[in-house]
Amino acid sequence: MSVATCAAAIVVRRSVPMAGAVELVLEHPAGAAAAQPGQFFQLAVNAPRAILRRPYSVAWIDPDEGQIGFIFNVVGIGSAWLASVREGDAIDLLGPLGQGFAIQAGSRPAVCVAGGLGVAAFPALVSALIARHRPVVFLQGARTSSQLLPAARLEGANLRLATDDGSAGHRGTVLDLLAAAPLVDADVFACGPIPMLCGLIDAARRLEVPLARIQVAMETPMGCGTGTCLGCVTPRRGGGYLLTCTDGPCLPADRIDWTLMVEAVHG
Amino acid sequence: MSVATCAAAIVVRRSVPMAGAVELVLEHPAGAAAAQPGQFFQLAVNAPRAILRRPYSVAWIDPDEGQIGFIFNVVGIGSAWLASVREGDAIDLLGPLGQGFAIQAGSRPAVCVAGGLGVAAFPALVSALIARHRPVVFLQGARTSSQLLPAARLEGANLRLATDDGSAGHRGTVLDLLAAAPLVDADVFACGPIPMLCGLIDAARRLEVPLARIQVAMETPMGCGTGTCLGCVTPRRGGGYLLTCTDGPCLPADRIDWTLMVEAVHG
Amino acid sequence: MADSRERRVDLGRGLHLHSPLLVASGTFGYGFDAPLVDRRALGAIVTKGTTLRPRQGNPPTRIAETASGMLNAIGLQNPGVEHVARAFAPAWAAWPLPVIVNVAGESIDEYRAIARRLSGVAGIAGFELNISCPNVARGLQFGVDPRLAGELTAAVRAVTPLPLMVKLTPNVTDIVAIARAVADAGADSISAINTYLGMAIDVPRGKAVLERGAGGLSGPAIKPLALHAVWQVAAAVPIPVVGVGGISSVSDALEFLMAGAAAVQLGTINYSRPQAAREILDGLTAFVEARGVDDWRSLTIRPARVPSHA
Amino acid sequence: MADSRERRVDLGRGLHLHSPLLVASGTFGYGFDAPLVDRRALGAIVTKGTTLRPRQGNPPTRIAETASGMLNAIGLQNPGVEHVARAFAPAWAAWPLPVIVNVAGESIDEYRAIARRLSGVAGIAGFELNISCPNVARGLQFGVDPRLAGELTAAVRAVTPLPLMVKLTPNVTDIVAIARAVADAGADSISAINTYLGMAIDVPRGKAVLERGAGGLSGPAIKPLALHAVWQVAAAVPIPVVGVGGISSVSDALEFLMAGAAAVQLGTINYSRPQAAREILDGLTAFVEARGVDDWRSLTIRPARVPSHA
Ligand SMILES: Cc1cc2nc3c(=O)[nH]c(=O)nc-3n(C[C@H](O)[C@H](O)[C@H](O)COP(=O)(O)OP(=O)(O)OC[C@H]3O[C@@H](n4cnc5c(N)ncnc54)[C@H](O)[C@@H]3O)c2cc1C
Ligand SMILES: Cc1cc2nc3c(=O)[nH]c(=O)nc-3n(C[C@H](O)[C@H](O)[C@H](O)COP(=O)(O)OP(=O)(O)OC[C@H]3O[C@@H](n4cnc5c(N)ncnc54)[C@H](O)[C@@H]3O)c2cc1C
Ligand SMILES: Cc1cc2nc3c(=O)[nH]c(=O)nc-3n(C[C@H](O)[C@H](O)[C@H](O)COP(=O)(O)O)c2cc1C
Ligand SMILES: Cc1cc2nc3c(=O)[nH]c(=O)nc-3n(C[C@H](O)[C@H](O)[C@H](O)COP(=O)(O)O)c2cc1C
Ligand code: FES
Ligand code: FES
Repeated sequence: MSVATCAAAIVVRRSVPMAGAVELVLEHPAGAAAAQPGQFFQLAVNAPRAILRRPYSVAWIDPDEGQIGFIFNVVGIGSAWLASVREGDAIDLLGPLGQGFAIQAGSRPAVCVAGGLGVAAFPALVSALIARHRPVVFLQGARTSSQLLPAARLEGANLRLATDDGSAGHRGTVLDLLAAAPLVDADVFACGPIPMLCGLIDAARRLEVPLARIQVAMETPMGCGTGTCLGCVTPRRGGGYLLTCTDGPCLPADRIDWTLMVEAVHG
Repeated sequence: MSVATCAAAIVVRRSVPMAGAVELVLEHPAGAAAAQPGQFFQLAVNAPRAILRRPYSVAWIDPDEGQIGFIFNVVGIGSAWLASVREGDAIDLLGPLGQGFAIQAGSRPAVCVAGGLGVAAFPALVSALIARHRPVVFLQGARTSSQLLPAARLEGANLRLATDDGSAGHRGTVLDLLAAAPLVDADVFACGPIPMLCGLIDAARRLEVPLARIQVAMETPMGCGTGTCLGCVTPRRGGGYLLTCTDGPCLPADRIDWTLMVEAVHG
Repeated sequence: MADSRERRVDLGRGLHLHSPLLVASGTFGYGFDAPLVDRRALGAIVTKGTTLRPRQGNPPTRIAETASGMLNAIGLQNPGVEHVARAFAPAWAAWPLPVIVNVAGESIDEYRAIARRLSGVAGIAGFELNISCPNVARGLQFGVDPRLAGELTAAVRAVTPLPLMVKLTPNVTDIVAIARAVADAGADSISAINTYLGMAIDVPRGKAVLERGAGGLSGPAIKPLALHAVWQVAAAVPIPVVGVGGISSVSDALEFLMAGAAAVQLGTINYSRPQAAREILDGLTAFVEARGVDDWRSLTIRPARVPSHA
Repeated sequence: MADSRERRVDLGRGLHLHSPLLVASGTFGYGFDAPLVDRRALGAIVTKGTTLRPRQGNPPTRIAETASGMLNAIGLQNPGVEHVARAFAPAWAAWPLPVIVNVAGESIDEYRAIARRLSGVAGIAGFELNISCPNVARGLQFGVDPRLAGELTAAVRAVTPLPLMVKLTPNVTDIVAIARAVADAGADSISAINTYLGMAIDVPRGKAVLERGAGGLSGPAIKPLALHAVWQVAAAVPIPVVGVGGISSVSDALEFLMAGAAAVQLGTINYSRPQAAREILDGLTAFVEARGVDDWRSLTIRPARVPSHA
């Protein structure tokens, strides 16, 4: 938090990393120096009628070049505005914010579970894990092959794919890949739609993987991103709520009340 | 009105005709075919928080090329957005709307009186007058010479200038130029700030120029531009109000209650 | 458009609309302007507020834009009921589209006289009572007091056989109490809501932007407030509720229908996007057909109590 | 900033601020977060609403964005007065910036107990009573009934010597009546306004976006409504009025000061533009210095009656 800054950053590159997604590369030395994998930035959007910033995970971090990247899809007015930004334009960023993924010491293998755009949170994490010589099994799921983040963006990871239409890897969801993954004695990192996270938790319970070893990157609507509005809560195991923006977004799965989580989303 | 259309038009050229102003050239065959000098279009602005269109006089009309031009300055969020538009972008236009300048038959000389950005309404009118072989004396006033619309844009007119700082033409206001102008047996066309229009009316009364021969292009905030919101009224001589958007914007000066006009602005 | 007979909107007393979209009072004049709005997308037109005698309205400035909204203080400029009856109604009689006259007055007698004058006149399909007007005798708005609102509604009900829609003001502590009062007094339907009292100051000039000082706020800014009002009212009265306030998209219109509205009115959006009515009707139609719903009412997600904000 | 002693804001009972900018309750926590907001630009901090016992707040979803606005139904999540007194107040005591505790309760006794507990505790500069809370006994909000609002104010006044600001809800027919009641009951100042009741529906899911159903609308969308409320209240009461509602620019703040506000609170804008407080104070200072005005109050363009909207 204390290293968070609020500043305008120039878009040095805009590209389409996979179907339906946009990647923005921003010139942001301070952010690149401070950001950790799993942290997020609050991006100001100049869209008509929008007043709140939009939270986005830092997809990757390049301290040497002083650049950071974001990967997102268009789901509404803010992301539509971000997708319309051109190279050379400036975006006002607030961050880095929140708790990133905690990488324990040791050599335990890591299993990453990414559904849909959840994959956007992982390139930075994979680089960090590989740098620590941790074996990484990466389970990525998408609707169809063209919507998968290219393997080159997850270099060093043992990539296993699932697509709803079977156009790449296993035909089915990323959850189907869990059975064959070395979950049991691994650190697990997950980001994706709530139903995917819930499926992961169920599987972990069946396989007796301690939830404390699973970290999930939560996505909830956010007002401030800094802990003042109390708008971003995730139900806490044992009662009360966690602030997704400051306690998270990356949270050990055992701190979350998954029953209430499901209600909040599907109730 | 009946020929008004609502359609997106491509910006084919963006330029700065004079200091502090922007000119947009739009590809708009239907508008170019239908528009008359003095009419206006309602331009949709995609500025954050803006919901109403912004009214702009058509500066010039080129039916052959199917293009129309607008000249404006930045005074708020809508014009700031319009000024940020780039060539190739599209703008949603509604128009042409309202009553343009009425050009009586005959060979009477025409005197045009333009203050500040009011000059934006004139290039189209001057072309139409010249085409009808009418002698045109054009009085243009601005703060300083760099803010004057270049003479080339008013070709064929006998141009007389006034600037507050004396950097071009007479040092003073455009009203000072009235004394030497052939007002008495001319058709007068005026557009500019209300105080300038009021000054013109006073002068006309002194010089006994019938107000019926003076047409003013009024600018009031507008909601719809088509006569439904009743938000754009100009006080009518003899009581009640005129709708600037449908009775005007170009109105014979004798139809306006200038006393109330002054109150509405300075009261 | 798909079979619209199945999806007719019933606003009571025989007022059936083939589309759930109306144009809101003051945003469509008397139906003769705004040629770019596709009338086939409309179920009915609601006219500008009409008074017993002609009114010139307020001096300028009458409107101001605010964040996602618009303030207005038009002052009920209108030609008066006599002109409406003679000059407009005959034309309306030839239209396929029902025209509902929005009625405004400063006393119960005025409202009653207007309703009497227009009842039975060909081309008048019904009335919308604008009860946001100050009652000169009682010195407060009809619409803020359940008893006054009920009296006014009953008085007009007594003099006309035509469908009677009563339009609520949202500037009250308890809009449900007003809604119940007008429903009990014989309204056939309720439209909610009229504008919210607001103001803007021209800082450089150091005075209110609007010559009248205050004005009514409309547009997308008020949509969440209007939706909440409709949600509450629709749960409380047995008559159809017509939702109005900031609707500018298909999704906005669906929110109101889901909240329990039988139909919606488009207002400020008509100024900036004349094509909105057509786009919204097509979107609504596609939505219900995708769901296989054969009636707009079945979109409602009521009943459900909304706990008040804490 | 230029000589701010001359331009101090006096909120009564010795509460003097060196800046006319406060941060609004619920948008600055308890002053420990939001490090990017320049505190030197602030005259005071108003804390999150604090209750007698800790509250966990409402289940998600708690917030939703609307056109130029934001809906929230946080449910007064807070650690309770005891924690505030023990864990926060000591830190506040060391700050140059006065901290005003926003107080919420469900009965007069609760409000009184909170005020008693914090009065005399070092670090507590005053109270802001949030009277938009439901009174469990009477089943309606304190803030919508002049008598209830007056009783509550008098009861708290009786147990504390600290400056007492009462925050009005705008969801009433006649905010002036409430304002007069709390002023007569001994409030030192009034803040206006709290959020407007609103709602949003998630169309694809067919349910309210907020788990609570309804929520409070804040942000630029409500500015014209808040400004009108302040304009009316400032004309009606002899005590200072603090304007709050949708302020996001220098010009917005100037509108409220011109409308008669003695100071203003920045709320939702703090979320998106932490630098706003500094920019706005610098802008206000430049404005008054250009005018050679030596006191914020002299910006007011009151007195002037606003005729009600017709
Ligand atoms: C910590 C964090 C990190 C995120 N990282 C990424 C990322 O790397 N890439 C990416 O594509 N998306 C990411 N998201 C989701 C992203 O913030 C939302 O998609 C975005 O805010 C939607 O804004 P919008 O204006 O386009 O949509 P809106 O018009 O605001 O809403 C459109 C839809 O998106 C939903 N939505 C709105 N805000 C959020 C939110 N904060 N989280 C989830 N759903 C939301 C709304 O409920 C609505 O259904 C992240 C969210 C969080 C909280
Ligand atoms: C028929 C007509 C033709 C016009 N033609 C031109 C033109 O050719 N070139 C040009 O530069 N301007 C023209 N104007 C003025 C132009 O419409 C306004 O400057 C513009 O709408 C301001 O929008 P904004 O969002 O930038 O300013 P806003 O943020 O909306 O307002 C900024 C300031 O401009 C004032 N303003 C707002 N709307 C109008 C308005 N419609 N007329 C006058 N002042 C307004 C406001 O009171 C405010 O003081 C014309 C206006 C009318 C009515
Ligand atoms: C310029 C203008 C004039 C209006 N005139 C009337 C009127 O005469 N009678 C009435 O009942 N409502 C009137 N209204 C209110 C609208 O009918 C509608 O209730 C309100 O604008 C909210 O809807 P909207 O946000 O879609 O515009 C007027 C609104 C506007 C913007
Ligand atoms: C997320 C959120 C939480 C709030 N919590 C409180 C509160 O606890 N007590 C209170 O009196 N007002 C609360 N408010 C209202 C604000 O203090 C303020 O009155 C309102 O937001 C209008 O100002 P704004 O438009 O500048 O935000 C809250 C507002 C928001 C957005
Ligand atoms: S987003 Fe405001 S507290 Fe988390
Ligand atoms: S701008 Fe709406 S009537 Fe003229």
